[in-house]
Amino acid sequence: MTTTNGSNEAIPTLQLLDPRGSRVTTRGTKGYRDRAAALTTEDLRGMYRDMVLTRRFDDEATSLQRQGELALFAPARGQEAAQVGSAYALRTQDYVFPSYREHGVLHVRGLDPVDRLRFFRGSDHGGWNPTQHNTAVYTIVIGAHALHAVGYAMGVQRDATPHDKHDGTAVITYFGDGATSQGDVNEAMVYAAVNEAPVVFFLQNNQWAISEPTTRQTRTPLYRRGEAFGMPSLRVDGNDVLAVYAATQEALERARNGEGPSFIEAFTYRMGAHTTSDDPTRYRTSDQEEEWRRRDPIDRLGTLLRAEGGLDDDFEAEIKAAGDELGAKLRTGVRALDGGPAVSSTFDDVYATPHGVVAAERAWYEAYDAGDPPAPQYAIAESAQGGAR
Amino acid sequence: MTTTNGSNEAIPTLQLLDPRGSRVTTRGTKGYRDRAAALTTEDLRGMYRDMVLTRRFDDEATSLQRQGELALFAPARGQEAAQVGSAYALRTQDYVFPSYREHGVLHVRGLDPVDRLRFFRGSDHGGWNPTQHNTAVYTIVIGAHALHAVGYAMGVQRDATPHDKHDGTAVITYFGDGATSQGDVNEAMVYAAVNEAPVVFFLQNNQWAISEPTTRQTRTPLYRRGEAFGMPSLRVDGNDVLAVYAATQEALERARNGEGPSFIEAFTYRMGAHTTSDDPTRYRTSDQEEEWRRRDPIDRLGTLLRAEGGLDDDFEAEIKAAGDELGAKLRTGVRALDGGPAVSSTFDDVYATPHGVVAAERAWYEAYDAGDPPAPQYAIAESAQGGAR
Amino acid sequence: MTTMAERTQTTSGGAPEPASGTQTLTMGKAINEGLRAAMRRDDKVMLMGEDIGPLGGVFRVTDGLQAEFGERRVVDTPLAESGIVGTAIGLAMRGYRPVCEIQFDGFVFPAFNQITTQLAKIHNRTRGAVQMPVVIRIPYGGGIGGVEHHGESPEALFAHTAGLRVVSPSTPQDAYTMIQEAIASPDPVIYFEPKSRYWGKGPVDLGAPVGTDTLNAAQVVRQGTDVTLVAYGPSTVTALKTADALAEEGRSAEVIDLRAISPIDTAAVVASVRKTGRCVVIHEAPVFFGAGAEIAARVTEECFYALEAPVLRVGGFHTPYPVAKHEHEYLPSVDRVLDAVDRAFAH
Amino acid sequence: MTTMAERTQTTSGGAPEPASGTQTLTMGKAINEGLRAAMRRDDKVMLMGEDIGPLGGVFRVTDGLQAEFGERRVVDTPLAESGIVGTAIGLAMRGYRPVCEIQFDGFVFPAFNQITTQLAKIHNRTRGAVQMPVVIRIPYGGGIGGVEHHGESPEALFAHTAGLRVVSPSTPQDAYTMIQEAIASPDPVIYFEPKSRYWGKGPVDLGAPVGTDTLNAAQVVRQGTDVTLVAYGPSTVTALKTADALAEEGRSAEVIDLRAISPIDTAAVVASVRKTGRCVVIHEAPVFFGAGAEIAARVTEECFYALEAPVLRVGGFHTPYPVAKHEHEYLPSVDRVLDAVDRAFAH
Ligand SMILES: Cc1ncc(C[n+]2csc(CCOP(=O)(O)OP(=O)(O)O)c2C)c(N)n1
Ligand SMILES: Cc1ncc(C[n+]2csc(CCOP(=O)(O)OP(=O)(O)O)c2C)c(N)n1
Ligand SMILES: [Mg+2]
Ligand SMILES: [Mg+2]
Repeated sequence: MTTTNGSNEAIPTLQLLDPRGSRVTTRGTKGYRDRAAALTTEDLRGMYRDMVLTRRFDDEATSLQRQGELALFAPARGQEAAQVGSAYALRTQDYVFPSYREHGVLHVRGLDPVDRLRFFRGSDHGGWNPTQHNTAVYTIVIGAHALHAVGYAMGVQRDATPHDKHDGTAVITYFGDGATSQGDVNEAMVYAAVNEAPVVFFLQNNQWAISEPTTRQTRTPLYRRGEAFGMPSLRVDGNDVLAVYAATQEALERARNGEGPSFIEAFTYRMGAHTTSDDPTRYRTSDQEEEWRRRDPIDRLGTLLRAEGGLDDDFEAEIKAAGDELGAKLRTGVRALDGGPAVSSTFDDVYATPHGVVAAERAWYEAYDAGDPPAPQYAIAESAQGGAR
Repeated sequence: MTTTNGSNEAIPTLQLLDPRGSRVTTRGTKGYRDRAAALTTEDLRGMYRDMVLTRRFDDEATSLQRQGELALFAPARGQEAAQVGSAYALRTQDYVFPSYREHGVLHVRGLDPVDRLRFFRGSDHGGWNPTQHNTAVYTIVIGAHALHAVGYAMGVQRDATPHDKHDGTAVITYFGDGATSQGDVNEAMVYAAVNEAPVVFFLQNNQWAISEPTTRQTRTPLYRRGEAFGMPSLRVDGNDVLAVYAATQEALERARNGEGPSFIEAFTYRMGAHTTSDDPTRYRTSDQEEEWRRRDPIDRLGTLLRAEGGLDDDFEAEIKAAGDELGAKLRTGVRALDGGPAVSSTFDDVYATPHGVVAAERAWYEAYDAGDPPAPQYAIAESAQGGAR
Repeated sequence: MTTMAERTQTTSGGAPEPASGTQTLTMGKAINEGLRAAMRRDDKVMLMGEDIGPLGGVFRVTDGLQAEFGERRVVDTPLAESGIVGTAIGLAMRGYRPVCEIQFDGFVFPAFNQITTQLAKIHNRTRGAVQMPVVIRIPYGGGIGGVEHHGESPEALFAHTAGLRVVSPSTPQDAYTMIQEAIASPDPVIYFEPKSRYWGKGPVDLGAPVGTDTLNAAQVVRQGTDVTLVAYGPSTVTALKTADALAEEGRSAEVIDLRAISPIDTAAVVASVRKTGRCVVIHEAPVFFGAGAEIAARVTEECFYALEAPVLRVGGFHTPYPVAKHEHEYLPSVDRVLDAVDRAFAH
Repeated sequence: MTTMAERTQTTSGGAPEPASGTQTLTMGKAINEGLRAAMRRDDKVMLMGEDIGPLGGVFRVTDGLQAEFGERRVVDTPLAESGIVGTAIGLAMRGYRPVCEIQFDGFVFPAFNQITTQLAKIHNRTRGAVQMPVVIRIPYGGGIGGVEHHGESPEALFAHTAGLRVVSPSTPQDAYTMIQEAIASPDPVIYFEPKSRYWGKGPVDLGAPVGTDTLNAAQVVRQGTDVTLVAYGPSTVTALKTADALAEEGRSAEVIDLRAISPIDTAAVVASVRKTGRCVVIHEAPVFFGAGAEIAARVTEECFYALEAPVLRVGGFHTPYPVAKHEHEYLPSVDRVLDAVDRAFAH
């Protein structure tokens, strides 16, 4: 198939499952079709379930934010196929560098859902231990983490020297269409290509960077950037979980085989607001939103699964129950986060070894804190006054 | 023709004049051949003369540096066709953003040769008034000026609104193969493409960034980067002054016509050291140097001119005399730069309007300077102790 | 270089009359009006940044300006801060006066190279031949419950670099005047907007004259005799509240709103400290290598014998800006300033 | 995290014995030996930078290291400083200990974002789960007749950011020990190499122990009673020369070499100033918002009654680093330090 770019150019796009939920057999896609065909019904059911739960996570978090329990939330709605499809192609030892909207990826990686909201609660700058899930914490400065991913992959390469056996680790980094404009993302491609690092650049082109359409970032389809830096590059239908899975698996395989980096542009759509502070009515039409609602990635897989006998009302009910459980867990867990570390934890982990200035300031603060009546406890709901971010 | 990239890939390369000095008539190059054909013998003689004088400038500056009269010098040897050819395509109103090695460009722009050495003398951070020659001063932080060029071009675009008539101004920026790795150069391409800014990216791929071969910056031919960002892009034989001229003229024309930015990769060779502080024997073979000496851009144009009756011993003698004059002017002029601004000029032009801290420090310094015996005068030769830069 | 007069002429008579009179505005709206006034006055003034067009910026400070001035003067840029500042430099070379918006404090760092090595130095590098009338607006400071990089105060990192002016308003009136003076300045100005004060209201005289004062001169915002509180931006309000609390205790605090961090109006502070003998500096930025250090060093040098106690500093800690849940303990509070004043009196 | 012991084991017995005994070395060579020793000790240590391979760096500090350790451990990177630091961060996450070379002071700014928002904060962001043992070597300071961006001293811009350690050696011995301690540190260290001292020689004990002292503790390099001169890096030599000149006048100066700018060993300075009553701080960086301000503020706070005169600062001016022709007037000279000492005594 082809997609467009805000212009009328027809851009070749890998699609294995069309918006009506039927498998597509275009010429030249056999390799990818084989990869998708290797997914069992059980696999597809898992993907479906994880996509639905990702959306549920979104809804729960959004409502927690409305209740003042989160400072902010960035929903992934519409991008579930891109996230879950690519995450399914990963192995445990692979290392993930997300930006800040990869709820579907983190879900598949097995991260605790409450931990995934610590950041948005304003109770943590990260939220989980990256070494336990081979998944870095969020990076808020757009694009910076793409270089970390490449560096990590260069480390994997070095581990493969005689000392150590290549453990088949690959690295993946997620970023958005806006991020492609940042110097760092471009430098990351330079470093990856020159070093033939085992890394996959996974771009979710959701067509918006807050209020700016992709035409403010580029005149050309973004996957061509990857090509120019020297990587096999591909645009896939980001709302087609099969295509995303197949393309990512292929790219990861290249990385594992020492064939260097790849670039995948998953063409998708951010169905919701940029964050809970955003107001999309100021910059886009409901027509466009409606059009993309018709290409909902979850409906698409659902239709296929029903047709192929993998989805029935029982399974829907089972997923619904799991969603309810997730919701309950989030509501309790997030509220309990207030029992987190004491204020003086601000001084923890600034350095790994003692630093005189921090030590002195901590000592002062603890004395001050002990000597005076405790300052009024910070209440997040109060301070979340206006101002998108 | 084709060139390579340190790998064996054959890269299409525009060539109109081959290394033996014969005009080439490859299929598909007619447009460019027409442009080159429009150059009169007088034009070609001018180019030849300017290329020879550029090399003479190099030699004189290098020897001034050896005598301790310059702190540093970065020779352009080998890149005269790329520089003079592209500069010949410029008009007076066009604005040039050089990096630091564009002696041929500055020569053609009519900048005073002594001014062009102020920077290398250590007596000036710039050396000329950019507004007088529509030529920015050197930018030492690699790649930063590419964004300035794009911004300037965006200004040109805005001047073309009803208030003002489009004056046909185009902008050109020069940078090296190393510079292509910098985030800023990539961001410059993003901004240029998105804004359709009237700017030409002129890359001199001289195959080295100090000691690093281009293979440390890229696995793909660099002109493809321009393409991926959305610009018409081309590799030209950078030692072929005709091809460089024709390609640059075409690109500038596009800019003037509102057709947006272009990217030219002039494939050439840095025949000398990176700077007078550099020692190329540490990182490259004399074989490679020898091979490129045989593709000397000046010899090539000389052979053509002789064949076409534009070059005889008289003209050679005339150029030699002009070179001697240039040399004499440089030797006298550069030594005279010591009579430049007083030390307290350090406090000049830090701000355009009074700033309390600078005013106070200047007052202190002047009092200190007046009250104490003058500190020993700074001698450049003494302090230029080792250490390439 | 075009003079201000020449530039003003190019604005044709068709534009609507600027707002006038005194109105009660939020600081955000005051900046919006200041930008509007500057853009009406001079058609070389243009705005650049992420999401500043149809969205009006994440804080709505540029609300309505693209509608009024068009896409060529209010530019939604690609998501690349180095690009924003780098192209603004080129535009300035062509005679424009770009006002760049950096979306949040923590996102100015990708532009740090362009600001430090280029923007700050081009006027000097060209021996005055090229001016750099570029303003960089940065919403900064904490207190709004933001996530990481949304509460930082990096002003010291700009003040150390010669060639830049660094300012921060504390009231809607100053915000309105200072943005216009920053735009009119031929020097680059880093204009820090205290985001916790965006929603605070105050009277704004829309006809207030645009000179150069606020870029250089501090303002005594409250007279006092016993201790001098020096602050700027969001901390000025904290200083004023502390002065209220001190008044209840029978102590009289003089409050100085610096407005400019580069240059620092040392004379104003010194005059006050010579009178009061005590000085406490307040800012949200970390104390270590912060503006308070520079102020303390200068004041001590010039008021050595007048000082009854060392100049004390109240500010952020040497830690990353904390999580929202803890930011109110990190920020200099009235209570912490009182503690410092007590210590100054205990000397 | 791999422990030091585990890492050490992976170095096979085949490597040549490290150099030992005391030798007279230039500072450049001392750093080279320090790097070599660290790389032999731990095969996770690697070097990254522009031109550090076959060329050995523009100052030859990495000379011979690629030949000894190979291209995987001594990496000639693309020309992109953000890339150098950004990939070093990733390598550190994978258990490596990258030592990045920035070619010159003025070229660290493209990496400023990675250093300030990432390198400095990742340990904190992950609540200690991920360490960042990355060293960034930056030749800095003036006095070698360099062109623009080749003589700057930006250390204050790093010291203000929590999470970074900032150090600068003043002797070959310290250079040798400090680079090894920086590499061994689990925290990121910005290691400023005073380029004007690269060619100065001194004794180096190649078997000197590698602890953590030099990253935290100042050193009294000359005892004295009348005035304390505080310096670091290239200015320590200036301070010592000034002490010589003062001795001729019959004044006894104590000289403290800070070594670390973050943290500052305040206790060492305070102990000295309590004794001498006078303090002059010297650095090449601009005085305005420089390290001297922080030192002056701290010392004054802690030694208020012991001080006979305000802490004075001698350093660069609030101008861009000047052209080579004028740099010797800009740099703090013995004469200018003497002037400051005279002023301190005049109080
Ligand atoms: C360096 C930097 N600049 C600005 C921002 C503010 N910001 C947060 S998200 C965003 C848009 C990102 O768009 P895109 O990369 O397409 O990712 P998406 O949000 O669509 O997933 C912006 C501008 C930031 N986080 N970092
Ligand atoms: C940001 C930055 N990093 C490093 C340097 C040091 N440096 C000066 S020239 C150079 C190599 C440039 O190579 P290239 O871009 O190919 O240009 P060429 O010198 O070959 O003309 C380097 C690394 C610099 N000037 N700026
Ligand atoms: Mg997006
Ligand atoms: Mg080159």
